[in-house]
Amino acid sequence: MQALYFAWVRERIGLDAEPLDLPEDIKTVAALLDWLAQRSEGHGAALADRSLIRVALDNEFAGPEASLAGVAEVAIFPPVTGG
Amino acid sequence: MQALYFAWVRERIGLDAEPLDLPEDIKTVAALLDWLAQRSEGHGAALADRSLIRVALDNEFAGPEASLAGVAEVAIFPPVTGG
Amino acid sequence: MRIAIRVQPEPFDTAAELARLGTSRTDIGAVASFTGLVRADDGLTALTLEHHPVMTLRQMARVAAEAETRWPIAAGTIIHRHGRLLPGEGIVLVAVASPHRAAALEACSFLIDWLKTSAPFWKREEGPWGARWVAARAEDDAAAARWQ
Amino acid sequence: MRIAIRVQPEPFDTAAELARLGTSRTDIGAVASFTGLVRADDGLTALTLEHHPVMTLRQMARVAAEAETRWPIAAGTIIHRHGRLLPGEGIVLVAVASPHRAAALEACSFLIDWLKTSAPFWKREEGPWGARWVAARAEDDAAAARWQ
Repeated sequence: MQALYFAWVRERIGLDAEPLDLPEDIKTVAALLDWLAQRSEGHGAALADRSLIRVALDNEFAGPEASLAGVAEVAIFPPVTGG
Repeated sequence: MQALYFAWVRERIGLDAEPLDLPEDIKTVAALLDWLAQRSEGHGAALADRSLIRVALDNEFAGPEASLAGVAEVAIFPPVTGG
Repeated sequence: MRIAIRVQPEPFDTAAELARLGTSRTDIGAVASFTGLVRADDGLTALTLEHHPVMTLRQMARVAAEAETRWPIAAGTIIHRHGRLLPGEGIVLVAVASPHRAAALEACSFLIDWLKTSAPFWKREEGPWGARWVAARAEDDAAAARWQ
Repeated sequence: MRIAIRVQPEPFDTAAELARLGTSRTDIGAVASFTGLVRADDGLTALTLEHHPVMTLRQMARVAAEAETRWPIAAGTIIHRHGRLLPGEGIVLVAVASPHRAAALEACSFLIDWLKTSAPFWKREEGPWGARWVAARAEDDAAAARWQ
Protein backbone atom coordinates (compact mmCIF):
# COMPACT_ATOMS: atom_id res chain seq x y z
CA MET A 1 0.00 0.00 0.00
CA GLN A 2 1.15 3.52 -0.80
CA ALA A 3 0.68 6.30 1.78
CA LEU A 4 0.37 9.98 0.82
CA TYR A 5 0.66 12.80 3.36
CA PHE A 6 -0.48 16.39 2.97
CA ALA A 7 -0.13 19.78 4.69
CA TRP A 8 1.08 19.64 8.33
CA VAL A 9 0.70 15.86 8.41
CA ARG A 10 3.28 15.78 5.64
CA GLU A 11 5.51 18.28 7.43
CA ARG A 12 5.44 16.45 10.79
CA ILE A 13 6.11 13.06 9.23
CA GLY A 14 8.75 14.58 7.00
CA LEU A 15 7.63 12.69 3.91
CA ASP A 16 5.27 13.31 0.98
CA ALA A 17 4.69 9.59 0.52
CA GLU A 18 5.97 6.20 1.59
CA PRO A 19 5.22 2.55 0.83
CA LEU A 20 3.61 0.66 3.74
CA ASP A 21 3.99 -3.06 4.33
CA LEU A 22 0.95 -3.65 6.53
CA PRO A 23 0.73 -6.52 9.05
CA GLU A 24 -2.21 -8.82 8.28
CA ASP A 25 -4.15 -7.79 11.39
CA ILE A 26 -4.41 -4.13 10.28
CA LYS A 27 -7.80 -4.19 8.57
CA THR A 28 -9.33 -0.72 9.16
CA VAL A 29 -8.39 2.96 8.90
CA ALA A 30 -8.39 3.26 12.71
CA ALA A 31 -6.03 0.30 13.08
CA LEU A 32 -3.79 1.72 10.36
CA LEU A 33 -3.51 5.07 12.14
CA ASP A 34 -2.69 3.36 15.46
CA TRP A 35 -0.01 1.28 13.74
CA LEU A 36 1.41 4.25 11.77
CA ALA A 37 1.63 6.42 14.89
CA GLN A 38 4.28 4.02 16.25
CA ARG A 39 6.45 4.23 13.14
CA SER A 40 8.48 7.31 14.14
CA GLU A 41 8.36 10.31 16.42
CA GLY A 42 7.17 12.38 13.42
CA HIS A 43 4.36 9.93 12.64
CA GLY A 44 3.36 10.00 16.30
CA ALA A 45 3.28 13.81 16.36
CA ALA A 46 1.33 14.01 13.10
CA LEU A 47 -1.32 11.53 14.23
CA ALA A 48 -1.58 12.51 17.91
CA ASP A 49 -4.95 14.26 17.65
CA ARG A 50 -7.21 11.98 15.62
CA SER A 51 -10.00 14.60 15.58
CA LEU A 52 -7.77 16.58 13.18
CA ILE A 53 -6.97 13.65 10.89
CA ARG A 54 -8.86 12.87 7.70
CA VAL A 55 -8.28 9.85 5.47
CA ALA A 56 -9.01 8.99 1.85
CA LEU A 57 -8.73 5.44 0.47
CA ASP A 58 -8.06 5.33 -3.27
CA ASN A 59 -9.19 8.97 -3.54
CA GLU A 60 -12.43 8.59 -1.54
CA PHE A 61 -12.95 10.00 1.95
CA ALA A 62 -13.16 7.16 4.49
CA GLY A 63 -14.11 6.95 8.16
CA PRO A 64 -12.20 5.13 10.92
CA GLU A 65 -14.14 1.88 10.45
CA ALA A 66 -13.57 1.72 6.68
CA SER A 67 -11.93 -1.53 5.46
CA LEU A 68 -8.48 -1.53 3.87
CA ALA A 69 -9.24 -4.63 1.79
CA GLY A 70 -8.08 -4.09 -1.79
CA VAL A 71 -6.92 -0.52 -1.12
CA ALA A 72 -3.85 0.59 -3.08
CA GLU A 73 -3.42 4.13 -1.73
CA VAL A 74 -4.18 5.83 1.57
CA ALA A 75 -4.00 9.62 1.85
CA ILE A 76 -3.74 11.16 5.32
CA PHE A 77 -4.24 14.86 5.91
CA PRO A 78 -5.83 17.59 8.08
CA PRO A 79 -9.39 18.87 7.56
CA VAL A 80 -9.49 20.65 4.20
CA THR A 81 -9.33 24.46 3.98
CA GLY A 82 -9.74 25.27 0.28
CA GLY A 83 -12.21 27.56 -1.41
CA MET B 1 -51.97 67.19 -7.31
CA GLN B 2 -50.10 65.62 -10.20
CA ALA B 3 -50.88 62.03 -11.24
CA LEU B 4 -48.32 59.77 -12.99
CA TYR B 5 -49.28 56.51 -14.69
CA PHE B 6 -47.00 53.64 -15.67
CA ALA B 7 -47.05 50.43 -17.74
CA TRP B 8 -50.53 49.12 -18.58
CA VAL B 9 -52.18 51.60 -16.25
CA ARG B 10 -50.67 54.32 -18.44
CA GLU B 11 -51.76 52.53 -21.63
CA ARG B 12 -55.37 51.98 -20.50
CA ILE B 13 -55.77 55.54 -19.28
CA GLY B 14 -54.02 56.84 -22.40
CA LEU B 15 -51.95 59.37 -20.49
CA ASP B 16 -48.50 59.49 -18.89
CA ALA B 17 -49.57 62.10 -16.43
CA GLU B 18 -52.38 64.54 -15.66
CA PRO B 19 -53.16 67.21 -13.08
CA LEU B 20 -55.93 66.28 -10.64
CA ASP B 21 -58.23 68.78 -8.93
CA LEU B 22 -59.39 66.67 -6.00
CA PRO B 23 -62.73 67.25 -4.24
CA GLU B 24 -62.20 68.03 -0.54
CA ASP B 25 -63.76 64.77 0.61
CA ILE B 26 -61.11 62.62 -1.16
CA LYS B 27 -58.66 62.09 1.70
CA THR B 28 -57.14 58.62 1.16
CA VAL B 29 -55.57 56.56 -1.62
CA ALA B 30 -58.61 54.25 -1.72
CA ALA B 31 -60.96 57.21 -2.09
CA LEU B 32 -58.75 58.67 -4.80
CA LEU B 33 -58.83 55.43 -6.81
CA ASP B 34 -62.64 55.21 -6.51
CA TRP B 35 -62.96 58.80 -7.69
CA LEU B 36 -60.41 58.41 -10.54
CA ALA B 37 -62.11 55.25 -11.82
CA GLN B 38 -65.15 57.43 -12.71
CA ARG B 39 -63.09 59.89 -14.72
CA SER B 40 -63.20 58.06 -18.09
CA GLU B 41 -63.75 54.62 -19.56
CA GLY B 42 -59.95 54.23 -19.71
CA HIS B 43 -59.53 55.18 -16.06
CA GLY B 44 -62.24 52.69 -15.15
CA ALA B 45 -60.58 49.88 -17.15
CA ALA B 46 -57.15 50.65 -15.67
CA LEU B 47 -58.39 50.66 -12.09
CA ALA B 48 -60.96 47.85 -12.31
CA ASP B 49 -58.92 45.26 -10.40
CA ARG B 50 -57.54 46.98 -7.32
CA SER B 51 -55.49 43.89 -6.40
CA LEU B 52 -53.27 44.76 -9.37
CA ILE B 53 -52.88 48.45 -8.54
CA ARG B 54 -49.97 49.90 -6.59
CA VAL B 55 -49.63 53.52 -5.53
CA ALA B 56 -46.75 55.78 -4.53
CA LEU B 57 -47.23 59.17 -2.89
CA ASP B 58 -44.34 61.57 -3.48
CA ASN B 59 -42.15 58.62 -4.48
CA GLU B 60 -43.01 56.39 -1.51
CA PHE B 61 -45.16 53.27 -1.74
CA ALA B 62 -48.50 53.85 0.02
CA GLY B 63 -51.38 51.59 1.03
CA PRO B 64 -55.12 52.23 0.45
CA GLU B 65 -55.57 53.94 3.82
CA ALA B 66 -52.66 56.35 3.34
CA SER B 67 -53.58 60.04 3.67
CA LEU B 68 -53.31 62.42 0.75
CA ALA B 69 -52.69 65.44 2.99
CA GLY B 70 -49.81 67.51 1.66
CA VAL B 71 -49.13 65.11 -1.23
CA ALA B 72 -47.93 66.74 -4.48
CA GLU B 73 -47.62 63.66 -6.70
CA VAL B 74 -49.40 60.34 -6.91
CA ALA B 75 -48.01 57.54 -9.08
CA ILE B 76 -50.31 54.68 -10.07
CA PHE B 77 -48.97 51.47 -11.61
CA PRO B 78 -49.13 47.64 -11.68
CA PRO B 79 -47.02 45.45 -9.38
CA VAL B 80 -43.35 45.95 -10.33
CA THR B 81 -41.53 43.42 -12.53
CA GLY B 82 -37.95 44.64 -12.72
CA GLY B 83 -34.72 42.86 -11.93
CA MET C 1 -22.54 54.56 0.33
CA ARG C 2 -20.06 51.91 -0.70
CA ILE C 3 -22.49 50.52 -3.30
CA ALA C 4 -22.64 52.54 -6.52
CA ILE C 5 -26.02 52.80 -8.26
CA ARG C 6 -26.75 53.39 -11.92
CA VAL C 7 -29.91 53.35 -14.02
CA GLN C 8 -29.17 53.65 -17.71
CA PRO C 9 -30.42 52.77 -21.20
CA GLU C 10 -26.91 51.78 -22.35
CA PRO C 11 -25.61 48.22 -22.11
CA PHE C 12 -23.25 47.43 -19.23
CA ASP C 13 -20.15 45.24 -19.22
CA THR C 14 -20.30 42.79 -16.31
CA ALA C 15 -16.68 41.82 -16.79
CA ALA C 16 -15.47 45.43 -16.67
CA GLU C 17 -17.64 46.23 -13.65
CA LEU C 18 -16.28 43.23 -11.74
CA ALA C 19 -12.71 44.05 -12.69
CA ARG C 20 -13.22 47.55 -11.30
CA LEU C 21 -14.57 46.25 -7.96
CA GLY C 22 -11.80 43.86 -7.14
CA THR C 23 -8.76 45.81 -8.16
CA SER C 24 -6.05 47.36 -6.02
CA ARG C 25 -7.45 46.25 -2.67
CA THR C 26 -6.23 43.52 -0.38
CA ASP C 27 -9.04 43.59 2.20
CA ILE C 28 -11.59 41.94 -0.10
CA GLY C 29 -11.87 38.19 0.31
CA ALA C 30 -14.97 37.62 -1.79
CA VAL C 31 -16.79 39.08 -4.78
CA ALA C 32 -20.26 37.79 -5.64
CA SER C 33 -22.18 38.91 -8.69
CA PHE C 34 -25.52 38.39 -10.36
CA THR C 35 -26.39 39.35 -13.93
CA GLY C 36 -29.95 39.11 -15.24
CA LEU C 37 -30.25 38.65 -19.01
CA VAL C 38 -33.04 38.77 -21.59
CA ARG C 39 -34.10 35.22 -22.54
CA ALA C 40 -35.63 34.49 -25.96
CA ASP C 41 -38.37 32.33 -24.39
CA ASP C 42 -41.21 31.35 -26.73
CA GLY C 43 -39.81 33.49 -29.52
CA LEU C 44 -39.45 36.71 -27.52
CA THR C 45 -37.86 39.33 -29.76
CA ALA C 46 -37.45 42.29 -27.40
CA LEU C 47 -38.00 43.32 -23.80
CA THR C 48 -38.79 46.92 -22.91
CA LEU C 49 -38.27 48.17 -19.36
CA GLU C 50 -40.34 51.15 -18.30
CA HIS C 51 -39.53 52.82 -14.99
CA HIS C 52 -40.37 55.64 -12.61
CA PRO C 53 -37.05 57.50 -12.73
CA VAL C 54 -37.09 59.41 -9.45
CA MET C 55 -38.54 56.58 -7.41
CA THR C 56 -36.28 53.98 -8.97
CA LEU C 57 -33.09 55.69 -7.85
CA ARG C 58 -34.56 56.28 -4.41
CA GLN C 59 -35.56 52.65 -3.98
CA MET C 60 -32.24 51.34 -5.24
CA ALA C 61 -30.37 53.61 -2.82
CA ARG C 62 -32.58 52.42 0.01
CA VAL C 63 -32.02 48.74 -0.77
CA ALA C 64 -28.27 49.35 -1.06
CA ALA C 65 -28.20 51.19 2.28
CA GLU C 66 -30.12 48.34 3.91
CA ALA C 67 -27.60 45.81 2.57
CA GLU C 68 -24.74 47.91 3.97
CA THR C 69 -26.29 47.83 7.45
CA ARG C 70 -26.73 44.04 7.28
CA TRP C 71 -23.40 42.90 5.84
CA PRO C 72 -19.79 44.14 5.85
CA ILE C 73 -19.62 45.42 2.28
CA ALA C 74 -16.34 46.84 1.02
CA ALA C 75 -17.66 47.92 -2.38
CA GLY C 76 -20.55 47.17 -4.69
CA THR C 77 -22.35 48.07 -7.88
CA ILE C 78 -25.99 47.92 -8.92
CA ILE C 79 -26.83 48.71 -12.54
CA HIS C 80 -30.37 48.47 -13.90
CA ARG C 81 -31.19 49.20 -17.50
CA HIS C 82 -34.34 50.68 -18.96
CA GLY C 83 -35.56 50.96 -22.53
CA ARG C 84 -35.74 48.31 -25.25
CA LEU C 85 -33.40 45.31 -24.88
CA LEU C 86 -32.75 42.35 -27.18
CA PRO C 87 -32.33 38.67 -26.22
CA GLY C 88 -28.95 38.00 -24.64
CA GLU C 89 -28.55 41.56 -23.35
CA GLY C 90 -28.00 42.27 -19.66
CA ILE C 91 -30.93 43.77 -17.71
CA VAL C 92 -29.47 44.11 -14.25
CA LEU C 93 -26.12 43.66 -12.55
CA VAL C 94 -25.52 43.29 -8.83
CA ALA C 95 -21.96 42.87 -7.58
CA VAL C 96 -20.77 42.91 -3.98
CA ALA C 97 -17.24 42.78 -2.59
CA SER C 98 -16.78 41.86 1.06
CA PRO C 99 -14.10 40.53 3.36
CA HIS C 100 -16.19 37.37 3.75
CA ARG C 101 -17.76 34.80 1.45
CA ALA C 102 -21.14 34.44 3.14
CA ALA C 103 -21.60 38.22 3.31
CA ALA C 104 -20.88 38.67 -0.40
CA LEU C 105 -23.20 35.86 -1.47
CA GLU C 106 -26.03 36.81 0.86
CA ALA C 107 -25.87 40.53 0.09
CA CYS C 108 -25.90 39.77 -3.63
CA SER C 109 -29.03 37.59 -3.30
CA PHE C 110 -30.69 40.13 -1.03
CA LEU C 111 -30.08 43.00 -3.44
CA ILE C 112 -31.49 41.23 -6.48
CA ASP C 113 -34.48 39.83 -4.55
CA TRP C 114 -35.35 43.25 -3.16
CA LEU C 115 -34.80 45.07 -6.43
CA LYS C 116 -37.29 42.73 -8.07
CA THR C 117 -40.07 43.67 -5.70
CA SER C 118 -39.31 47.22 -4.62
CA ALA C 119 -37.82 49.07 -7.60
CA PRO C 120 -40.50 50.49 -9.93
CA PHE C 121 -39.65 48.83 -13.25
CA TRP C 122 -42.13 47.13 -15.57
CA LYS C 123 -41.29 44.70 -18.33
CA ARG C 124 -43.09 44.53 -21.68
CA GLU C 125 -42.38 41.55 -23.93
CA GLU C 126 -42.52 41.60 -27.73
CA GLY C 127 -42.85 38.37 -29.70
CA PRO C 128 -45.23 36.28 -31.81
CA TRP C 129 -48.02 37.39 -29.42
CA GLY C 130 -47.48 41.10 -30.21
CA ALA C 131 -46.67 42.98 -27.01
CA ARG C 132 -47.65 42.09 -23.46
CA TRP C 133 -46.83 43.28 -19.96
CA VAL C 134 -45.15 40.79 -17.65
CA ALA C 135 -47.22 39.89 -14.59
CA ALA C 136 -45.62 39.98 -11.15
CA ARG C 137 -44.85 36.57 -9.70
CA ALA C 138 -45.75 35.45 -6.17
CA GLU C 139 -42.38 33.65 -5.91
CA ASP C 140 -40.60 36.98 -6.29
CA ASP C 141 -42.53 38.34 -3.32
CA ALA C 142 -41.65 35.19 -1.39
CA ALA C 143 -37.97 35.55 -2.28
CA ALA C 144 -37.95 39.13 -1.02
CA ALA C 145 -39.96 38.30 2.10
CA ARG C 146 -37.41 35.77 3.35
CA TRP C 147 -35.02 38.66 4.08
CA GLN C 148 -37.45 40.43 6.41
CA MET D 1 -21.06 17.98 -17.72
CA ARG D 2 -22.12 21.52 -18.39
CA ILE D 3 -19.82 22.85 -15.66
CA ALA D 4 -16.17 23.09 -16.69
CA ILE D 5 -13.56 22.33 -14.04
CA ARG D 6 -9.97 23.56 -13.83
CA VAL D 7 -7.25 23.30 -11.20
CA GLN D 8 -4.24 25.41 -12.07
CA PRO D 9 -1.31 27.35 -10.63
CA GLU D 10 -1.83 30.22 -13.08
CA PRO D 11 -4.02 33.24 -12.25
CA PHE D 12 -7.52 33.31 -13.75
CA ASP D 13 -9.46 36.23 -15.16
CA THR D 14 -12.95 36.36 -13.64
CA ALA D 15 -14.08 38.90 -16.19
CA ALA D 16 -12.97 36.79 -19.15
CA GLU D 17 -14.50 33.64 -17.69
CA LEU D 18 -17.84 35.38 -17.16
CA ALA D 19 -17.77 36.86 -20.63
CA ARG D 20 -17.25 33.38 -22.06
CA LEU D 21 -20.22 31.93 -20.12
CA GLY D 22 -22.80 34.42 -21.17
CA THR D 23 -22.01 34.90 -24.82
CA SER D 24 -23.98 33.83 -27.86
CA ARG D 25 -26.85 32.20 -26.00
CA THR D 26 -30.36 33.47 -25.51
CA ASP D 27 -31.63 30.78 -23.11
CA ILE D 28 -29.64 32.09 -20.13
CA GLY D 29 -31.57 34.43 -17.86
CA ALA D 30 -29.10 34.61 -15.00
CA VAL D 31 -25.39 34.36 -14.33
CA ALA D 32 -24.15 34.21 -10.72
CA SER D 33 -20.50 34.22 -9.79
CA PHE D 34 -18.31 33.99 -6.74
CA THR D 35 -14.62 34.86 -6.59
CA GLY D 36 -12.53 34.17 -3.51
CA LEU D 37 -9.46 36.37 -3.11
CA VAL D 38 -6.38 36.44 -0.88
CA ARG D 39 -6.80 39.02 1.90
CA ALA D 40 -3.79 40.71 3.49
CA ASP D 41 -5.21 40.21 7.01
CA ASP D 42 -2.79 40.88 9.90
CA GLY D 43 0.05 41.48 7.49
CA LEU D 44 -0.30 38.26 5.48
CA THR D 45 2.24 38.31 2.67
CA ALA D 46 1.42 35.08 0.79
CA LEU D 47 -0.98 32.17 0.79
CA THR D 48 0.11 28.76 -0.47
CA LEU D 49 -2.47 26.17 -1.50
CA GLU D 50 -1.41 22.56 -1.34
CA HIS D 51 -3.72 19.94 -2.84
CA HIS D 52 -4.20 16.25 -3.62
CA PRO D 53 -4.30 16.50 -7.41
CA VAL D 54 -6.21 13.34 -8.33
CA MET D 55 -8.74 13.61 -5.55
CA THR D 56 -9.26 17.32 -6.08
CA LEU D 57 -10.45 16.93 -9.64
CA ARG D 58 -12.62 13.98 -8.67
CA GLN D 59 -14.27 15.90 -5.82
CA MET D 60 -14.82 18.99 -7.95
CA ALA D 61 -16.43 16.90 -10.68
CA ARG D 62 -18.66 15.24 -8.11
CA VAL D 63 -19.78 18.54 -6.62
CA ALA D 64 -20.44 19.93 -10.12
CA ALA D 65 -22.47 16.84 -11.07
CA GLU D 66 -24.51 17.14 -7.88
CA ALA D 67 -25.28 20.79 -8.68
CA GLU D 68 -26.41 19.81 -12.17
CA THR D 69 -28.90 17.31 -10.73
CA ARG D 70 -30.30 19.91 -8.33
CA TRP D 71 -30.62 22.98 -10.54
CA PRO D 72 -31.17 23.68 -14.26
CA ILE D 73 -27.66 24.77 -15.16
CA ALA D 74 -26.97 25.87 -18.73
CA ALA D 75 -23.22 26.35 -18.29
CA GLY D 76 -20.73 26.87 -15.52
CA THR D 77 -17.09 27.14 -14.56
CA ILE D 78 -15.15 26.19 -11.45
CA ILE D 79 -11.51 27.20 -11.26
CA HIS D 80 -9.38 26.53 -8.18
CA ARG D 81 -5.76 27.59 -7.99
CA HIS D 82 -2.91 25.91 -6.16
CA GLY D 83 0.60 27.09 -5.37
CA ARG D 84 1.75 30.36 -3.86
CA LEU D 85 -0.58 33.36 -4.18
CA LEU D 86 -0.16 37.00 -3.18
CA PRO D 87 -2.73 39.31 -1.53
CA GLY D 88 -5.40 40.43 -3.98
CA GLU D 89 -5.03 37.38 -6.22
CA GLY D 90 -8.00 35.12 -6.96
CA ILE D 91 -8.07 31.71 -5.25
CA VAL D 92 -11.29 30.25 -6.58
CA LEU D 93 -13.95 31.16 -9.13
CA VAL D 94 -17.43 29.66 -9.34
CA ALA D 95 -19.76 30.87 -12.09
CA VAL D 96 -23.15 29.43 -13.02
CA ALA D 97 -25.46 30.32 -15.90
CA SER D 98 -29.08 29.22 -15.69
CA PRO D 99 -32.42 30.14 -17.18
CA HIS D 100 -33.51 31.27 -13.70
CA ARG D 101 -32.22 33.64 -11.05
CA ALA D 102 -32.76 31.49 -7.96
CA ALA D 103 -31.09 28.48 -9.61
CA ALA D 104 -28.00 30.47 -10.57
CA LEU D 105 -27.63 32.05 -7.12
CA GLU D 106 -28.29 28.86 -5.18
CA ALA D 107 -26.05 26.67 -7.34
CA CYS D 108 -23.24 29.20 -7.00
CA SER D 109 -23.53 29.21 -3.18
CA PHE D 110 -23.81 25.42 -3.09
CA LEU D 111 -20.69 24.95 -5.21
CA ILE D 112 -18.47 27.22 -3.14
CA ASP D 113 -19.81 25.87 0.16
CA TRP D 114 -19.19 22.27 -0.90
CA LEU D 115 -15.81 22.98 -2.44
CA LYS D 116 -14.68 24.43 0.88
CA THR D 117 -15.42 21.25 2.77
CA SER D 118 -14.99 18.46 0.22
CA ALA D 119 -12.11 19.40 -2.09
CA PRO D 120 -8.70 18.46 -0.64
CA PHE D 121 -6.90 21.81 -0.54
CA TRP D 122 -4.94 23.16 2.40
CA LYS D 123 -3.93 26.78 2.94
CA ARG D 124 -0.66 27.89 4.47
CA GLU D 125 -0.30 31.55 5.43
CA GLU D 126 2.97 33.49 5.43
CA GLY D 127 3.31 36.72 7.37
CA PRO D 128 4.89 38.30 10.46
CA TRP D 129 4.24 34.97 12.28
CA GLY D 130 6.35 33.00 9.78
CA ALA D 131 4.24 30.28 8.16
CA ARG D 132 1.16 28.57 9.57
CA TRP D 133 -1.51 26.19 8.31
CA VAL D 134 -5.07 27.49 8.29
CA ALA D 135 -7.41 25.57 10.61
CA ALA D 136 -10.76 24.36 9.28
CA ARG D 137 -13.72 26.36 10.51
CA ALA D 138 -16.90 24.89 11.97
CA GLU D 139 -18.94 27.53 10.12
CA ASP D 140 -17.70 26.14 6.78
CA ASP D 141 -19.02 22.71 7.76
CA ALA D 142 -22.30 24.31 8.77
CA ALA D 143 -22.53 26.17 5.47
CA ALA D 144 -22.03 22.94 3.53
CA ALA D 145 -24.41 20.96 5.75
CA ARG D 146 -27.36 23.24 5.00
CA TRP D 147 -27.42 21.82 1.45
CA GLN D 148 -27.84 18.22 2.62
